[in-house]
Amino acid sequence: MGAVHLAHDVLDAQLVDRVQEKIGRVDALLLEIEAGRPPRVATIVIGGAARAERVGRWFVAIRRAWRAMFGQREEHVSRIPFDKVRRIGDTIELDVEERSLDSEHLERWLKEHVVCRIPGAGGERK
Amino acid sequence: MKKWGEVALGVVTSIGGFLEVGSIATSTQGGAEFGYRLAWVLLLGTLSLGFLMEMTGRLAAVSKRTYADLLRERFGYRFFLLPLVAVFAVSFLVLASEIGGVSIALQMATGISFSWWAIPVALLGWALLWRGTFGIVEKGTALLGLVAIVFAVGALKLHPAWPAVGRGLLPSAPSENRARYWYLAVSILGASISPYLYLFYSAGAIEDEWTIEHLGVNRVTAGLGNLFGGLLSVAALIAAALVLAPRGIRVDRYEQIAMVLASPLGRAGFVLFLATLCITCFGSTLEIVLAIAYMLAQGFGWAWSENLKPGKDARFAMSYTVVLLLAAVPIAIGMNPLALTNVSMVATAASLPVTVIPLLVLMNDGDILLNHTNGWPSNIALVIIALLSVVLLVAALPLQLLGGG
Amino acid sequence: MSARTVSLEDLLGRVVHDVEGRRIGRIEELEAEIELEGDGNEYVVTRFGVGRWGPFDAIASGLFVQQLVRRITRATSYVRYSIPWDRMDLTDPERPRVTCAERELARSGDG
Amino acid sequence: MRAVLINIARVAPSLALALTAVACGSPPELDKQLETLSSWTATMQLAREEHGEGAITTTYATQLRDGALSALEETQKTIGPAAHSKVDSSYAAAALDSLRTAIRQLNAETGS
Repeated sequence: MGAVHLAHDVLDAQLVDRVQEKIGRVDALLLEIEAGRPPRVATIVIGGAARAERVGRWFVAIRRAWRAMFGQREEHVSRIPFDKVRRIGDTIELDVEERSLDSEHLERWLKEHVVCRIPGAGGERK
Repeated sequence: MKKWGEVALGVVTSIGGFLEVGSIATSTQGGAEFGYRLAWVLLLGTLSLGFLMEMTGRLAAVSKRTYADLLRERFGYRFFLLPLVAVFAVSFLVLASEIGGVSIALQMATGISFSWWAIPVALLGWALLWRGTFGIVEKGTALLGLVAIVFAVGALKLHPAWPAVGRGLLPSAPSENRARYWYLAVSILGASISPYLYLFYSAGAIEDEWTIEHLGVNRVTAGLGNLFGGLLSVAALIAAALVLAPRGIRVDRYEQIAMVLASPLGRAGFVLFLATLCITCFGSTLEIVLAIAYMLAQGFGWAWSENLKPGKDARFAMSYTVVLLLAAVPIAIGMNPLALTNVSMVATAASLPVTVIPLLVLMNDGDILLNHTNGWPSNIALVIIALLSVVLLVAALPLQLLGGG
Repeated sequence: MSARTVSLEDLLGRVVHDVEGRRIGRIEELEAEIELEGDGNEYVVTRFGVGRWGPFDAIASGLFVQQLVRRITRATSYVRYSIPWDRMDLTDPERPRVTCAERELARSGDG
Repeated sequence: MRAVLINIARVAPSLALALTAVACGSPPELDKQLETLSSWTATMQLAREEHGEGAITTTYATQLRDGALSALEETQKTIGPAAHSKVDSSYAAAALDSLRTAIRQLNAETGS
């Protein structure tokens, strides 16, 4: 297996779970640096908090104020160890399940509380 | 054989999808105020859109990723926010204008004020998206949209002086009313080159599961389809130039536009004009709101497809639901649809750099396009469009202030 | 020294200096490979791609501008180094340094 | 570079001033108002023709008339101050008059 280009091929790449369901993008990639050892690719982070940090401090501050206004406390962020990566290609496949991810909280909440209460929302394909 | 069916369908799709509230309004305003003189701007807009659609379609067919996917993947989240916010804002305005177009058509037919129609129209559109598939949205609205050919019939029946039309296809500027002229030129370009068109087109290539084998279909669709669509806007301009301009009628309200076809074609022309306005704007409503939801879903990596049940892609389905209902509000509270359309078109023109310039990088990236990267003709065209987009950005606000009235 | 965690985004675009204090470019890419000694599923960074665009460097800090400028200036002033991990000192991730002089570094194609 | 910036700084305020003047400035000039009036007058005449030929519905013709009425009303309010001379005023009065006539004729045609 050749070298993986982290900025080009991994950061912002589409993530899919075991059954190829889309589960967000690589919002941040954490490296572990230790003297005398090569930096280790440690964690994939998915979630709004990670994205906000990439935009800038001002954006983090606005986001915090916004969330405080609406009383949102919990950060729904998923941190996935990099050794869960099964395949790196057009998408990155992770050895996880969509329903176990905290970052998919909104998707589940909308499904349960909104979408499934409207007729015609269920089933696989139309 | 199957492929030629696809080609034909693709061409029909672009024709039906080309004419919508923006091009109908701006073409007839241009024809009423400046005769054939702005025809060259329609030609320029059509050509530019053709190139952009061919490129984003090729990008999707080869890489199996949409343009929005690649905007995020190649340029990072920080940069991605710029096209996201810009496209979201202008597409929302255009979406509201399209809902306005459908509503005003219904008002002309029934006499019931347009503001009453906005919410029902949005709900009907939403129900179609909720229950329908991509094929229904794409092909259904396109086939019905062919009614727009009535503009060509109307223009021919008025017997335009073709040499004069030909001269209009060459750039020229009038000696007076320059600010208004250039303002309309910018609006026409905004109406022809809408980001939602190529974002929708590239997502559609993925929905229809295009592969490298579809590159021929893509080229013909983007080329011929836009050419025919562009001709229909030229026909609208010609009809306005022959019916409204000689009488000194300016288009101050949408209601005045129907006379453009009623004059040469009688009652049939009047009815078909209402049908065209209603159907094409409704089709565009669906396409724009899908384009917005696609861009959000692809940018953030959510599950998305118009072919999935909403329960399978809840965030995607809720995005188009919320956006569609919100976009009905300005019309429902009685905002003037024509004024809204004009502002949206200028805003669209100003937003172009953030979606056009990144293509310069993507279309030359061999990692993405393998050996289907841009050749020099496409690159020259793209550089010209990029420069044009920057000019539009700079000129939009001053022209809105000077020529908008 | 214990391990520290750094976000990839924080490293990208950082200006790199050489041992003599000369600015040699900005970090634009990190190459990772599966670590051979581990249990087989551990990726480690093996090389750093550092690029410089001459006069355009100052404005080319964003990823987008980097790519655009790289295309335009490829023929003229673009220089790229591929630096092995053990020559890159990340003690202070905000001020990465290479542990040798610029002239000792191998230039690479623009990958 | 600095010289350019200074020049921009010099020009910017006057440019901004000019733009605001145009944007929110004084009531629209007389020429423009006369144009609007004649545009609506012609609209009424064309609508009458088309209605006579059965090309357009009465419902629609009524909407066009309402458009003309609101344009008339708006112009009546603002055209006075825009007319600076006696000649101007007589032009304005004539234009308003012909629009009123055209509206009346359309009303007669549609029977409302």
